[in-house]
Amino acid sequence: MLRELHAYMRLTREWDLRYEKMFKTGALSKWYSSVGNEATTVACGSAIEKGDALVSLHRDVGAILRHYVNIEELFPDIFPEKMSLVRQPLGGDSRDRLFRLACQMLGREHGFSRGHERSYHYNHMEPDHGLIHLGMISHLGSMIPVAAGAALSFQQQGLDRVSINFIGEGATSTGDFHEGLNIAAVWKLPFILVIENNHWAFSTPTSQQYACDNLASRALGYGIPGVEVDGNDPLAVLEVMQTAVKRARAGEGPTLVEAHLGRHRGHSEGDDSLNQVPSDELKGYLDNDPMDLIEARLLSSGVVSRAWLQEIKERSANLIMEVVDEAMAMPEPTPNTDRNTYAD
Amino acid sequence: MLRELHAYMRLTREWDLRYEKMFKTGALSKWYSSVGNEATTVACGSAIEKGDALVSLHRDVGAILRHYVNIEELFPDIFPEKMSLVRQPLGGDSRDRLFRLACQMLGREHGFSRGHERSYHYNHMEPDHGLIHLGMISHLGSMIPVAAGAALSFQQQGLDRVSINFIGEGATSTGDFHEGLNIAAVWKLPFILVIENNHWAFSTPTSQQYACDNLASRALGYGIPGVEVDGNDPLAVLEVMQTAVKRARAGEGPTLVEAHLGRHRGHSEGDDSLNQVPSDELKGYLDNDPMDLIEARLLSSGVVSRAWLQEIKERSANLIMEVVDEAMAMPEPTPNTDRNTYAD
Amino acid sequence: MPTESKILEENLLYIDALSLALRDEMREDPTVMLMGQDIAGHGGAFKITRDFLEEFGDRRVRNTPIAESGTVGIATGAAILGQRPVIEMQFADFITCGFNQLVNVAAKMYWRTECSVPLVIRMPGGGGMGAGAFHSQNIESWFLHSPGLKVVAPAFSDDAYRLLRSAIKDPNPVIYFEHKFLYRRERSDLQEMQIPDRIEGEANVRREGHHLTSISWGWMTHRALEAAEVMEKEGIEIEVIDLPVLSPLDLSGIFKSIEKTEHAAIIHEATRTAGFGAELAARISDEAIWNLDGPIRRMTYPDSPSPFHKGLEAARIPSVDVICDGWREVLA
Amino acid sequence: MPTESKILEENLLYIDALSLALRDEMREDPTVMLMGQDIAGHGGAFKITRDFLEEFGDRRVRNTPIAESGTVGIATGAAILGQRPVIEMQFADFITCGFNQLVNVAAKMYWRTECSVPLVIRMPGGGGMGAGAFHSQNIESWFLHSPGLKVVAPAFSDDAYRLLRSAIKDPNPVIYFEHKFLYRRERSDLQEMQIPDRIEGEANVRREGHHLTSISWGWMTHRALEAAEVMEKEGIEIEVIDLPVLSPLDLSGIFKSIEKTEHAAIIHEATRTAGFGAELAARISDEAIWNLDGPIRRMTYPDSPSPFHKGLEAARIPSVDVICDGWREVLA
Ligand SMILES: Cc1ncc(C[n+]2csc(CCOP(=O)(O)OP(=O)(O)O)c2C)c(N)n1
Ligand SMILES: Cc1ncc(C[n+]2csc(CCOP(=O)(O)OP(=O)(O)O)c2C)c(N)n1
Ligand SMILES: [Mg+2]
Ligand SMILES: [Mg+2]
Repeated sequence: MLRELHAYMRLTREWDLRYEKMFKTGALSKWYSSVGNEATTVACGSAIEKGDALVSLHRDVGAILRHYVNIEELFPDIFPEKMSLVRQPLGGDSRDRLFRLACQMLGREHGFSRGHERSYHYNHMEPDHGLIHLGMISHLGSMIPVAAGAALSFQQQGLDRVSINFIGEGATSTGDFHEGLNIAAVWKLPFILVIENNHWAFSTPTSQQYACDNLASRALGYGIPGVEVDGNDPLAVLEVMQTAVKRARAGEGPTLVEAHLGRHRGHSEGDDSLNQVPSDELKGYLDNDPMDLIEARLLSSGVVSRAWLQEIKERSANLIMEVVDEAMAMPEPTPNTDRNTYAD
Repeated sequence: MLRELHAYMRLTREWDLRYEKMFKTGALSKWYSSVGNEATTVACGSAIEKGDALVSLHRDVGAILRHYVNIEELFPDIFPEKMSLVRQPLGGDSRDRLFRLACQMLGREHGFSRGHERSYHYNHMEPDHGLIHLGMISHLGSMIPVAAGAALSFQQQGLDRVSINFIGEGATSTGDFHEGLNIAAVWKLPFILVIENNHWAFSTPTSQQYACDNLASRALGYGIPGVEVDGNDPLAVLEVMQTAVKRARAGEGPTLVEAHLGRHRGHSEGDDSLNQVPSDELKGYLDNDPMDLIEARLLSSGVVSRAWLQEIKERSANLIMEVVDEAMAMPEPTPNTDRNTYAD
Repeated sequence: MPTESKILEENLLYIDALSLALRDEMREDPTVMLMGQDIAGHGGAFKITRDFLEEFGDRRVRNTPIAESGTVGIATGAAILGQRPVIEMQFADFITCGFNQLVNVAAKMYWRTECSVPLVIRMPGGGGMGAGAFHSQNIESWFLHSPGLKVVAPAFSDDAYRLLRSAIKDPNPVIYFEHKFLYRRERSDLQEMQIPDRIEGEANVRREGHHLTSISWGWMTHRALEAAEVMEKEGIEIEVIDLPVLSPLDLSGIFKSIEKTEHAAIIHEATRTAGFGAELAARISDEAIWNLDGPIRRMTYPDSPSPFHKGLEAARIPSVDVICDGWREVLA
Repeated sequence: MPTESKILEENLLYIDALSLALRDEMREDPTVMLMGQDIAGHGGAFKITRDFLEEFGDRRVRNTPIAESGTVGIATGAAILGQRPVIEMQFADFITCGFNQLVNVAAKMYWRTECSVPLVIRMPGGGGMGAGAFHSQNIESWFLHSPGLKVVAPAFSDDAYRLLRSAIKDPNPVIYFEHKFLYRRERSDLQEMQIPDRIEGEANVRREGHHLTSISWGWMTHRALEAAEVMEKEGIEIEVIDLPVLSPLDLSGIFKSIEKTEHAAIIHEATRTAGFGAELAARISDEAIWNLDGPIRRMTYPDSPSPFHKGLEAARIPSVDVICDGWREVLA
C-alpha cells in the first residue's frame, strides 16, 4: 500500500518539478506548485472510487493523478505483480489522460478546456469510466457548495457515492465555507471537505486568518465529525478519509478533515511571498518533506531499494517530460475553435 | 435591578401590543413582533452605555427602548426614589425619542428615516449623548460585519467602547455570520453577537437550519467564548453580557452569546407561519413568557405589589398610545421632503 | 389563420400560473427539485408551492437554511450532475448574497467546461407595495450584463406559465423575474400550447399602433397598455411591445415596428443608469437610427433606492401620466 | 492662458501614482486605513502598498482574512463611525463575493439614513494578460447600475493619482477601477494640482478632431488614441474623449463634441450587453439625436467570459483595427 501511495506521490512531485522548471525558463507564465501537498492529496485520491466526485483546487494534482491514472499500466515493468491495491483504477487510457492534462496546463486545444481556461480550472467527465471531476474557479470557497451539490445529486439518485473537495486554510474564512458546510451537514450529504492547512495563505499566516486552535474544531458548530491529521503522513490521511467515506456512503453525512502540511514553495512560482515565512518555520517544513518521509519509511521497512526509488523517479520524470513535450507540439486554440457562451 | 429590567420589558411589551393591534385594524401594513424577546433584549440594552454602538434587528425594540429612554424620567411618580441603576441613562429627551420612534414605525416625516425606510431599518445618532444606533437592512447577516466595523472604529480611536449586535438563529446560516465573526475574532474587536434563538426562522425549525447541538459551540471555531443562556431570564442574560462587555472593553475580543427564547408570534403578524410550530412546543413557549416570569419573581420576592405591576402596565400602555396618536397626526413625507442618493 | 386551441385555464392568476408550471414540470420530470426558504411546509412566502411537500416529498421540495450563496452553489453542483433545481428566492433582492455563485460559477460554467447548468432561479421582484429598499428592487440589468445567464420577466399569466416550464427545460441557468405586483392582479387565459425546451428571444406586440413603438416588460407593460388607451383618445396610436424574454434578446420585431412608427420609447421600473433600457436604446440607435424621427426616450425609476413610504415610491415608478408625457415629447 | 505649474513627478508610472496617492492621503489624514489580502508585510499582490506597514503600522495597514463580504461590511461600519477605509480587492473580480455588502449596505446607507460612508474599494481590473475568466473582468456596469456608488476608471497616471485622493476624501463609497494592463505601461507627468474633496463628473478631450467623437475609459482610451493616429493618416480626425469618472456622469462635453462631429462611437473592454456603453448611447440617442449623422456604434468585448489563451483573448478585446473599422462604418 505504501509503495502504491509512494508511486503516485512521486509522479505528482515530478509533475510539479517539470512545470516549475518550465516556469523558470519562461515557457509558462504562472505556476502554483503542489510540492508538499502530495501525501494528503494522493491519500485523498486513494479513498475515492469510480462514480465518486472529485472537486479540486490549485494544489491537488496529486488527487487528480491518483484518480485519473493507473500506475501499474503506466509502468508495467516496475509493477509487474499485482499490488494489493487500495482502490480499483477507473479504467480508460491513463497515458492519454496524462497527455491531455499536460495540454490543459499549456493552454493547448487538446486540453480539457481547449485553451479556454487556465491550469486546474476545468471539468473532466468520462461517464463510461465513472470519472467525475470538477475543477476550481478562482474565487476561493466557491467550490464547496458546488461539491456539496454533487453530493446532493448522489443523494437524490439514491447512489452511495461521495463527493470530496479541498480547501486551503486561508479560504476557510469565506462565507461559502460556512454556508456550504452547514447545508451539507443539515442535509446529511455524502461530502468530505479536506482543509490543506499549509499555515499560509499567499503571504498571510494563520494568526491573521483565524483565532481558533484548530480548524477541525469548526466541525462541532456544524454537528459533524472534525479530524486533525498529519498531512505529511499518507497512511494517516488515508485512514481518516476511509472512515469519512464510509460514513458518507452510509448516509451519515459530511466530515471535515484538517490536514497539516508544510509550505514548501511561494504562493505561486516567482513571487517573493516565501519571504514572509520565518526561516526556521520554513526549515521545519522542508525537513518534513512528505516525499522524503515516505521514501525513508519504504527503505527502512525494506520493501524497496534505493535503486528502485531512483528508477521510479526517473521513469516518472521521463514520462512527464514525454507528455509535456507532446503537448507542447500540439496546436494552440484559434478563434475558430472558440466556444459558445450558452449550451444549446 | 429586577424592577428596572421589568419596567423596560413592560414598556417593550406594551409597545408591541399596540402595534399588533394597529396591524389588526389595518392601520399598519406589516409588523414583526418582539413579544417573547424582551428579557434578552432589555438585558442586552442594560449592558451597554453611552458611546457604545447598538446594532439591532427586527425583534430588538427592547434593547432600543432600554438604550434610548430613561424610565425614571418617563414615570417620575412611579420611580420616585433613585433605583440602584444597572447603567446610567444617556441623557437627552426620552419622550421625544419615543415619539420619533413611533413616527418611524408609521412612516412619518418625523421618523428617524423621514419615511424613507420601514420600521427598524434606520440609524439614529445623537453625538451629544453618545447615542450610536445602527438599524438593520433586510438582508439577514449583513449587519454582523457592519457592527464589527463599528467596533473597529472604537479600536482605531483607542476607545474602550463596545458594539453589540443581534442575530436570529436562522440568520446564523449566512456567510456574513462567519466572515464577520471570524474577522472580529482575529482582530480582537470589542464586539458581542447575541443570537436570539427562538427555534424558528419564519417557518423553518432549527433541525432544518443547523445540525449542531447548540450555536454557542460555533464560538470554538473562532477562538472566542461562546455562552448559552436562558433568554427568558433577564438577570442571567445581563450577567453573561456584563462579562462579555468587560472582556471587550479590556481588548480581549468578541463573545458569542446564544440566548434561548420562545416563539410567541407568527413570523410577522397576520401570516400563518405559527401553524408550523407543534402545539405542545408553542405551549411551552407561552407558558414561559418572560413577562410573566419576571412579574412572578417580583411578586414572590415582595418588592412590588400586584397593583404596582398593574399601574406600570397601564401607564406604559397609555404613554405609548399617546406617542402613537401624536405620531399618527404628524405629516407624511412628500416628494418635496425626498432625499438625495449621494452625500454632498 | 388562427387555429382553434383549447383553453386549459380561464382567467388564470399570474401567481397560480407559477404554481401550475412548477407542478406540471415536477410531475413530468423527476429530476426537477425545488429549493428555497420556507417553501416546504409553509409553501413559501407567497404560497406558490403550497401542498408541494405533500405531493413530491421532502427530497424534492427542500427548505434551505438562510444561505443564498450556498443554495445557488449546491444547486449548481446538482445541476451539473443531472438534477434540475429550481430555487425560489424569498425576494429577488436577496440574490445579491448569492451573486458570486450565480455570475461566476453557474453563468460561466458552460463556456468554461461544456458542462451545462440547467438551473432556474425564481425572483419575486418589483415594487408598488411600499415594501422598501430591500423588497422592491428590479435588478435584471446586473444579470443581463452577466454572459451565460438567460433572463425572463413575463407580464402575463400565460407567458409566465410557458416560460417557467421552458426555463426548467432549458440547459442554461435562467433568472426568472416574477413581479409581485402582478401576482394577484394579472389574469389571462391559458391556452393549450407547445412548451419549447429552450428559452428563445421574443418580443410580442400586445397592442398595435403606428405612431410610436413602446418597449417594456413585467408590470410596466400593463402601465404601457393603460397609457396607450389614454393616448388613443388623443388620436395617437402606440404600438406596445412586451419583452417577456430579455436574454436572449430578439429585436427583429422591434426594428420592424420602428420602421413603421419611426419613434421609440422604453419604459422600465428598474433604476435608470445602466438599466436594460439603455441596451435597447443603444441597439436601436446603432441598428435602426435611419428609421427614427425623434429621440429615444426612457421612462424609468430614478437612480435611488425604493422608499418605504408609498407616496414617495409612487412618485418614482413611471406612472401613466409620466409615460404619456414621455411619449408626447418623443412625438413632438 | 496656461498657468505654469510645477511638475511633481516626471513620467510617473500608473502603479506608482496609486502608491503615491495612498501614501499622501495616509500622511495627511490619520483616519485613512487600508484593508486587503496580503497588503501588509507583502505589500499586496501588485506591491502597491510596499513599505506601508513599516510607515503606518499594523492598525492602519491590515491584512484581512479571505473574506470580501466581511471586509466590505466591516469597512462600512468603520466608515460610518469616522474612519476612511480603503479596501484593496486582490483582483476586481473578487468583489462579487462582497457584492451584497456593497450594493445594499454601503451604497444605500446615505439615502436610507443620512449616514455617509466614505469608503474606497480599489479594483485591479481588466484583461490583456491571458489571466482567464476570473482575473480579467471589467465589471463597472454592475456598480453603475447600483445607485449610491461613485465609479471611476482612470486611464492616465495623473488622473489616477488625483482621483484616488479625491475618492478617499469623498463622503460616498467610490469604486475605483485601476487597470492592471496600465500598471507598468502608462506613464505621465504629475503636475502640482488641487485635490478636490469630491469626485465630480469629468470628460476630458485627449485628442481633438472634427469627424467623430470617440468615448472610452481605462485601457481603451489608449487604444482609441492609437487608432486615431491610424485614422489621421486617412485624413479622418477623431476626437478622443476619456471618461475618468463614470459616475457621476458629466456628458456636457460629449454633447458639445457631437455638435461638432455629428458622429459618435463608444469603446469598452467590458462585455457588450448592458455594458456602460449602452448607457452612453442611450443618453446620446435621447439628448443629442438631432445632432447625429450616423449610427452610434459600440466596440466592445463580446458577451463571453475571458479566455486564458492569449490569442482567444486578444480576438475579443477591441483592437486598433476593430476600432478603426467601427469608426469607418459610422462615418460611411
Ligand atoms: C474569493 C477570493 N479572494 C481572494 C483570492 C486571491 N487568492 C488566491 S489564492 C489566495 C491564498 C489562498 O490561501 P489558502 O486558502 O491557504 O491556499 P494555499 O494557496 O495556501 O494552498 C488568495 C488570497 C481568491 N482567489 N478568491
Ligand atoms: C439574506 C436573507 N435571506 C432571506 C431573508 C428573508 N427572511 C426574513 S426574516 C427570515 C427568517 C429569520 O429567522 P431568524 O433569523 O431565526 O429570526 P427570527 O425572525 O426568528 O427572529 C427570513 C428567511 C432575508 N431577510 N435575508
Ligand atoms: Mg494555505
Ligand atoms: Mg428565529
